[in-house]
Amino acid sequence: MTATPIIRVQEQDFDIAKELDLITKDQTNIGAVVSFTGLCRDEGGLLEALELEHYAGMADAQLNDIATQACQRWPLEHLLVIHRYGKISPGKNIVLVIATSSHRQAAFDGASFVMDFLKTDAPFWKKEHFKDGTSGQWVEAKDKDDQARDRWS
Amino acid sequence: MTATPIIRVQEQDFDIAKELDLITKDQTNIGAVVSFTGLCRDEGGLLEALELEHYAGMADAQLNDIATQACQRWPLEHLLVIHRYGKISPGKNIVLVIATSSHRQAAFDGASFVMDFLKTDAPFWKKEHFKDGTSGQWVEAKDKDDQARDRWS
Amino acid sequence: MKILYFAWIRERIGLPSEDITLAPEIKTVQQFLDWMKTRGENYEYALEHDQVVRVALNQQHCNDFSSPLDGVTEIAIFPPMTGG
Amino acid sequence: MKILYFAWIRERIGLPSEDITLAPEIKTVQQFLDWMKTRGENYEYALEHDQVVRVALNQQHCNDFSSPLDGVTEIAIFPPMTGG
Repeated sequence: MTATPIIRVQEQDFDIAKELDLITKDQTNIGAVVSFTGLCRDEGGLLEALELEHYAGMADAQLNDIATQACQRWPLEHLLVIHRYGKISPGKNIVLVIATSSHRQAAFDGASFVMDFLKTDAPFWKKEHFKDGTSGQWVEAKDKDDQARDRWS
Repeated sequence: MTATPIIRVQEQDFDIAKELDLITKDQTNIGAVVSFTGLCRDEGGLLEALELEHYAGMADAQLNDIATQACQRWPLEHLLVIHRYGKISPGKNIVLVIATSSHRQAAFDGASFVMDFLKTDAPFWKKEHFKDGTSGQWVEAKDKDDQARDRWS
Repeated sequence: MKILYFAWIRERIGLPSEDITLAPEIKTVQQFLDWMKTRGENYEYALEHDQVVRVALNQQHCNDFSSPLDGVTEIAIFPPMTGG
Repeated sequence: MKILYFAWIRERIGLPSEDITLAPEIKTVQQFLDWMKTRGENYEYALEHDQVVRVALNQQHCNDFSSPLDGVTEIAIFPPMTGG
């Protein structure tokens, strides 16, 4: 049986410890838990905040599609994806992926796959706000993110 | 500058949330955090506990060697490895690896590399104790663990 | 037809969304984009670089701009995504 | 020379460790293992399958059993590791 992914697109922060607990509590046959947390970087101390715009509805649907593919491809027991939107300060959480499996490689691959597809296929856009009061450019998509995604095909 | 890994070989349990906090607290330029937790499985409800024997001294040295290689190979900011020994019940923690980097793939690869080498090169041995009072065999090393390690060379 | 804009395409156009009744001769995504560019300088500016314009039809990515608009009730236009 | 045994090799030998003075003609890991097997049924039983015997010299893995024992003060014998 393939796992049913849990997807949350939300403005508020998440608590990794709580999410890990919810998934592993009272479970005695998991074996491997991989978590990925994406945090806002301060870009050498210059960044005031990232602003994450998203396409509500499509964001949930895309994350669910990506996560469902991962569940079909690897024998995962749980797959949780949380993606935030809104203004996010340096050091704060942006995205969380938790994958569990009996097999460590499945857990690593499942989480890594979700992150690679999420970067290129989930409708979120980042704009940089700097401490000097200027609003920077929208962050540009990177070719290497496309390459990271394409290695799975 | 390459990160200096932190290695702990200990009998007592660890708290993933606390370890994550220690690493990411007050850091505003990390980007990506990957954690791997290895848990004791109950083998279909039959297992009472795993007994982990280790070669004190060499275990720390080997984990440090493996982690140092990972730090040289990928641009990691932090690399923590905790491995427990002694009797461990189903659902309880055995091993924790946390890798952080600006680059998500480096964090994934660093943690995965440490786990693959740890499985085959770190002097720990598992014995199964069953609920019916019998002590099972020592867990046998798996060929696929050797293969998982060899993919990095 | 509900049209949504995101990120710098939204900023250049100056609107987050519009409700538009498309002319019946607009049958494909490409025809829709070509028509959009004629609607004013802001649209032309927003859509000037074809290679960075992404389109979703009914919240599904559309990678082939020759796709027909049959059954489409929501079109979104946005630059390459940068989530995660 | 300090000799350590782990896991089922320890159980078969019946000891976790020993202090032994090696005869001067034992110069390599292989010679050491061959001599160990002559020390009694428990040693012979513990070391009967060469392909699952692993050795560490001074807490470093030794993959070549023709390695000399010069400078070695601690030898460990154990089956393939199963940590993680």
